[in-house]
Amino acid sequence: MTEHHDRPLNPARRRTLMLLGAAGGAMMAPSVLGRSAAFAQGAPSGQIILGFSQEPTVFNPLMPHIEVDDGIYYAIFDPLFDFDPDGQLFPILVTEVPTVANGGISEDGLTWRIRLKEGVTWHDGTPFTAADVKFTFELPVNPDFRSFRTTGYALMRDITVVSPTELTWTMTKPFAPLAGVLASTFIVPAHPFEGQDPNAAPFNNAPIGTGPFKWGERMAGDHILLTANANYHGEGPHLERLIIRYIPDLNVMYTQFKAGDIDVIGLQYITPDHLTEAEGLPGVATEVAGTGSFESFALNMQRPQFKDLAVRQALYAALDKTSIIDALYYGVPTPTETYMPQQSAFFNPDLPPHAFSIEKANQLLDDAGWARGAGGIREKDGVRLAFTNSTTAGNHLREQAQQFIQQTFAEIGVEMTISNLPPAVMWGDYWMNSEFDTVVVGMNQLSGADPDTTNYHRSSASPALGGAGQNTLAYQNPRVDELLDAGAASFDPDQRREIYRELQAVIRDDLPFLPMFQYAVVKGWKEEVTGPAPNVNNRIDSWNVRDWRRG
Amino acid sequence: MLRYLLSRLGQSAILLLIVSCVGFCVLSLAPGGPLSQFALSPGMTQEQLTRIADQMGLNRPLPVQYMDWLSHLLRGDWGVSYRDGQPVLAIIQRHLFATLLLMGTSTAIAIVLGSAIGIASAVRRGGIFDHTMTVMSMVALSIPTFWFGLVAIYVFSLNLGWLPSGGMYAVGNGSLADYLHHLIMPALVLALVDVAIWSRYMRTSTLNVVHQDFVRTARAKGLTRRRVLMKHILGNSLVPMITLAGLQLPVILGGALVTETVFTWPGMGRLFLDSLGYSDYPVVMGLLMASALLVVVGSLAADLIVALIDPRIRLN
Amino acid sequence: MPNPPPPEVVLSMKGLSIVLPGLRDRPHAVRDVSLDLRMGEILCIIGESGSGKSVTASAIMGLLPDAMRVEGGQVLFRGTDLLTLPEARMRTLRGKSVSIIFQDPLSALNPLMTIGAQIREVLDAHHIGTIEGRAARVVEMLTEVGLPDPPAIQHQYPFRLSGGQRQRVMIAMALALDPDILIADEPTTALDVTTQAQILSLIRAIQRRKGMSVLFITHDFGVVADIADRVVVMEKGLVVEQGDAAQVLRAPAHAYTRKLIAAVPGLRDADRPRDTEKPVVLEVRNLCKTYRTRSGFLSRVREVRAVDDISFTLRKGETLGIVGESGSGKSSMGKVLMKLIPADGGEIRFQGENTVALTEDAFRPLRPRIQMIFQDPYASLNPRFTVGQALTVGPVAHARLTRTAARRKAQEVLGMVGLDASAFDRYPHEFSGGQRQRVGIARALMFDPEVIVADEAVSALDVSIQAQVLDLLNDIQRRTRLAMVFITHDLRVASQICDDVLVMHRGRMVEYGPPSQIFRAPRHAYTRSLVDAIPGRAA
Amino acid sequence: MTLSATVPARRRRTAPRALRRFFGHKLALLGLGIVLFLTIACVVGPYLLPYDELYIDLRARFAPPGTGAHILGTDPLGRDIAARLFQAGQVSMAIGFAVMIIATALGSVIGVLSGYYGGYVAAILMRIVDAFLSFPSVFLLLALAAFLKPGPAMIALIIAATSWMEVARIVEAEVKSLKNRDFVQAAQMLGLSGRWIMFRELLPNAIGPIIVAATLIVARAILLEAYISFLGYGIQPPVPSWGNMLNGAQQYLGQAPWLAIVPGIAITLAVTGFNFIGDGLRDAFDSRSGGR
Repeated sequence: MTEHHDRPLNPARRRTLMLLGAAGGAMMAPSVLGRSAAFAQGAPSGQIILGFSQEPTVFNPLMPHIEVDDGIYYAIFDPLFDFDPDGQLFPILVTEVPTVANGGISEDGLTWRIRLKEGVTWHDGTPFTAADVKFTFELPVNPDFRSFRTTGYALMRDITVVSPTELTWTMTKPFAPLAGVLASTFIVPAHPFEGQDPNAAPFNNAPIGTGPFKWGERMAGDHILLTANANYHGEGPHLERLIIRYIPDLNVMYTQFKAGDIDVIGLQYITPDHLTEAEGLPGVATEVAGTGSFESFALNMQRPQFKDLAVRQALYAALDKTSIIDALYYGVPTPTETYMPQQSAFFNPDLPPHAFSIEKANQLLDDAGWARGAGGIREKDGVRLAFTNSTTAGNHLREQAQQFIQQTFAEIGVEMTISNLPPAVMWGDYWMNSEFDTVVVGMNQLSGADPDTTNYHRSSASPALGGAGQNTLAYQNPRVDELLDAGAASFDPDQRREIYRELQAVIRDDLPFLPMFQYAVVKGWKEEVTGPAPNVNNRIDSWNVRDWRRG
Repeated sequence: MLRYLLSRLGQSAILLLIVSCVGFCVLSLAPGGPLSQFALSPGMTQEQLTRIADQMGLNRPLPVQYMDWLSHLLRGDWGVSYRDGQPVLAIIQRHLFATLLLMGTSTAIAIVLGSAIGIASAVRRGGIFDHTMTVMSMVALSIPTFWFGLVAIYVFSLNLGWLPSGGMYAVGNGSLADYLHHLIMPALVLALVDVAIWSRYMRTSTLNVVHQDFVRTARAKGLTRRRVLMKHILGNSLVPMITLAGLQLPVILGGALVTETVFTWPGMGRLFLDSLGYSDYPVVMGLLMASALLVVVGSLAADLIVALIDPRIRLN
Repeated sequence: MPNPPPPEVVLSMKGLSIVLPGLRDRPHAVRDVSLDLRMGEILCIIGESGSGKSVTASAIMGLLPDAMRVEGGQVLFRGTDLLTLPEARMRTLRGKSVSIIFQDPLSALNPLMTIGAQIREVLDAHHIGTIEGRAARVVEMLTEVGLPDPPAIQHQYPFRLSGGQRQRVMIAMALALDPDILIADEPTTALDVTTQAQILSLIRAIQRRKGMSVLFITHDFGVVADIADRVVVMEKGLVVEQGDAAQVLRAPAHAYTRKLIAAVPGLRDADRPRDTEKPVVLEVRNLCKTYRTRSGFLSRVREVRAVDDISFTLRKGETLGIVGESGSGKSSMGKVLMKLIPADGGEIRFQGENTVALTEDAFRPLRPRIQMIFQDPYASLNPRFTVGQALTVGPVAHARLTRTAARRKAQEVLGMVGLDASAFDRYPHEFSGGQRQRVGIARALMFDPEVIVADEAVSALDVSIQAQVLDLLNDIQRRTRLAMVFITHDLRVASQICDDVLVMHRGRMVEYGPPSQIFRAPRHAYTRSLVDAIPGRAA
Repeated sequence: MTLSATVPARRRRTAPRALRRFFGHKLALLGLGIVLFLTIACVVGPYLLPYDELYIDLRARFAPPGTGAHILGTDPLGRDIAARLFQAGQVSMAIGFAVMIIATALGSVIGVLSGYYGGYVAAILMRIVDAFLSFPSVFLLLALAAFLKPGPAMIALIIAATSWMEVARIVEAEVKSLKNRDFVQAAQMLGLSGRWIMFRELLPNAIGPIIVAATLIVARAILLEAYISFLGYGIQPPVPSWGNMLNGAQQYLGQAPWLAIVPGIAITLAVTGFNFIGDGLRDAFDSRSGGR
């Protein structure tokens, strides 16, 4: 693959590492980067209870699933290779990560070859071979299979098992993001699916992997118990048991963490308003870590109000980001001007900075001819600057931000009504078919560390406009389309960096969404636990659970 | 008796059919759907969502979906969860156990304590005890359960550290003592309301009985007050309570939902909340049917018990 | 008044006063009541409702309601003042030395216990005998009160027994320990006349056999005449007269006693004078009504023939009495006539129409022509309507009268039934029972009907009031020439007012004829048993 | 033979008498006092306070009670809690009353129809009641709330949809027993229409139990609104209700306990008040309680 280049640690990452050091004390993070042999392989001992505020329910990683399910996959399965916190790929099931340089990928990007580790076995003792990898690549495009996604797999042709440890295939077109896709593809065994409906195979509820932990038992609605895989092919695991508890309410989850009932507070983490208190808890380590998600005030570009760039600029100027971040979010997240995480090599640091100014906002609207009408609400050509704003009901901090934004918008003659919805309604047709006016949403638009966002920003990706994808803002810009096409076809890191930096600049000028901040979350674990480490390139922090240990 | 049972079963079947039909329509016609949870996943497309929906049969006409669901149900197949592919019946059975454990404990506390308070209040109507209990039960009925639960956790788990803040058992422990340890707080919080309700009803029911002639007869026989109370008043005032208990079942289930959320108790209420949040129709429908079934069975059982106790009803 | 208590006095009440709680029409339930119950006698306390006779009985048992308080006096039982006895000591006397039976034997028995168990409880409570001995005693007692098949019936629940049987159970229970005193608080008031006669003779027989003392409370001088050795007359909490029963009946000293005795309807067996050719207003042919009840949706239908092939003719200005015991179908008969419940077969010819065949809408215009007076003066008036509203709502709804005309008419009718015009704006609860029944009659008269069906119209009233209302009905009938169907269980009342009497038994008509025939020469055995059972006939 | 019509009342169930009993009931008076106090406070309160309930001032966040003019402190957005509490009270109590009116009206009509007509009408109507009853009310609430936009009016409708059944049952039972009372037959004898008998004769006589149920429905509705908010389906911000104030306060239990204590007390007070009133009314209408 591609991103083999030196670059300085960016400030955010330095902060991450410092915090990590503070938490881990003198011991320092064990093997944050790949498979360090610094720790002798002792017998697994002890257990860790990891709390999630959502319930993992899908155990076949190729079926539709959500973020939290990944938390289980990392324990049970292995991908071929994965991203480390720096965005570098490191091998897991392969002997080396395929790149153009090492010949794993042909110059034109059309032919791929991987070599697998020897002596790896599935949890049930069956040997792991290239046939399993082939099966894993082919299952998602099986028309009878309820597959999570086909992106990337659909471009693969002639997947050939050269030997039990070697696999080759060709691509119908060059597709640089494939490495990112593969890094989040967990390899499943072929043999449990023989003669089974892949949608209903027993495997789906009792998964078998090559990962550091074996499936133990599941008490639906409460917890999942995983046990150490003594025959793990890499280093680890160091724990006898890993228990994943489901605690549906963030507040309750924090309370239980505080009470010592859970050892590591996982997905959805500690809410920022508890940060100060959590930092003061005895025997507990906390850490603020950036994530790949960013919060934005997303606009439905099909609405007449938002077709005028001046309106979008004025709304952005009237968005008091600093107050929201510092006061409501306790300074935990970092302000941003783009969708790209600041830790990414593709991040554009030169975007024009946002400045909160009611005067400027009013000026922009006055100049564009939006005059104040009835009730002080601006209007132009019969279009009132009034709209609804939605988000998932029950997210307290976001609801506070909404109400704050509502007040500042009112100051520039904009009427915003809050209309929040339960998640199942919010993210259904309402979101996918662009039935909303505006939405406050946190999204991660990257798959892994790859910068491609075709699915979110290309005109052809808007379902409301008849396309396929997640461009639910119905954003259309021909220059964006060009840049996305060029970026996906290029394997040259420098070229790609330029393309994606320009893309960010175009979008920043266009403001189809008002970028607010890059998410940072407050992670917490008991001091006697070591191992948990943030990784902005992964959706969830059990990515290195094989390294976790107790004491 | 058999005829009576058959007729009751017939009526119950119709009732369940109405419940299922209404429930199915409300669920399916609502916006959103089981697939919306995947919408924010990186790389997900509407096309892909449509494909999955087709594979799951979600794009078929509503009556077809309903008849399909119903015909499976009639064959004893409650379907599988959209979320984790588990058979709905198995999921419900597991959660039912947790709910029944919690409800059973708190209801037992409520029946014993509530009946005792109710009778004591009624026998000394207007006394200090009666007034105190009236005020206390009214206040207990007025405190939102979740609020009370949160305060209890704050005090007993966080400040005093006596009791676990949630869950049904410590994973890997699961001994009886461990279950009890986890059960105490949620059961007591839930029982607070139940005791209040039961003591009020019991008081009313007992007041209806103490003024009846046969109580006078019993005293005229020279029985002690205690014997009159235990033998004549208690039995007769419990009869309407049994019917009430049957009717109370959905209320208790609803109350358990909130308590289960606060104490992360893996019961039916929590399951319902989660399944509703994910639009997991088979499970939501299964829960609706299960709770309607519980209600039906509850009221039937109550009627049968009343019939067993009360000869007037038994022989009609 | 009382001489020093003779030695044979078992119970002596001296100056008993009991305070009524709250603001009532009088401060005392009973005041300064003194009486003696002698060994082996039946002493009757007689009085109308509210005279304090039941309170007196409760005071002896120490079972006064919590709200009532004894203000003064003594109740001496074999020299001990029961009023000052601690509860624990009093308890040992209840059931063993002093027993009581109540008016309503159904509500007085615990519905959830078998009758045998309830009788045995008395023995258990006083620790009498062995377990087997108690079981045998239960059967013995059931035999003694004349219940059929005692070994089997002891396992029955109260609701399975008839009213008379239940009262026998109560008696068995009260007598299980051979008490010295039996208090009977209106024990026959809720029973049919034939049953009443049986229970009275049972009490009398047992009393004689055991030589115990009975304090018998009643409102019926007929009963007094049948059973009492001595009598105490109470009015509004005071004893107004007491003495030997025969003497009080023959020569009552107090005006109130005289009034009570005078009001007792005697059995008149003479026919009322009648003109032969009065026009027929109501003709009933082969009328039938069957109740079908089923307990569930598939269970077998049970049929009760409440009205079974009844025919009669009612002429203008005449009164037909329908008499029978409870369950004879007489009330169903009244309701079928009024079309309050549908008939199953037969004809009711009224105003030239067969009303059985009419729909409710078609019958509605005829309703004003046939009106009804109900039994319970409390239940038959809507407590939320003033008397004026109750009277005028019908004529106004039928658009027969304007509001003002209806008001005028109502005041006129109120005068006719002997009520003040000011009654118009008052609510029913402001009236006494007798006055309310007058309102009920006034309501029926608002339309100037041709026929009035009076369903037990005087049964719920005290005897002195009963007489007044009967007079009123007679008077109105004389003035307006209306025809009346008079339904009653009381043969004496029927004999006072009827031109013809129809005797019903289990839905069937067993006898139909003028009073002279029915009361003097009954043809049917059932009629004869009814006539024989009338209390006070012996006197 | 004119009898004077002045003999005093001997019995029963009449409005003035019930009212007298009610006013003799200490708890009921206390309840009435509480409810009146809260109502007046919520109506008048906003005019007395210098703050708007929606005005956000981030500099004044988490002010404890008694800070300056913030007598009850401020919330996480620096809004005055007292102002919000009173506005929320208007919303919560309005929901309570709206639910009461809708549920009582609907329940009464269904109850009186099925009680009066009996037979198939009753069988159908009461099966519907049973069907509604066999959805646990919180289930039904959430299922509906998930699909309807939860404004105050909608919340009221949704809660009413789960509250009317009890009234229907009470009225049905009451009407069934009243139907056999003689005064109903008397009305029929007079030739009055079914509608008249149902709504003019029967319903007014069932008013006692209906009023009792109605007060308890108000109490329950206020609680249910809080439950819906707790479970995340409540009234939209920024409109305050006691339920969503309490819900938003959960996470600050340690840091700013007054956020939860203030609305918690308000809910408990209001619900207790209505419960006391209901209890008092129950005693007042209960003919037995007067003794005889």
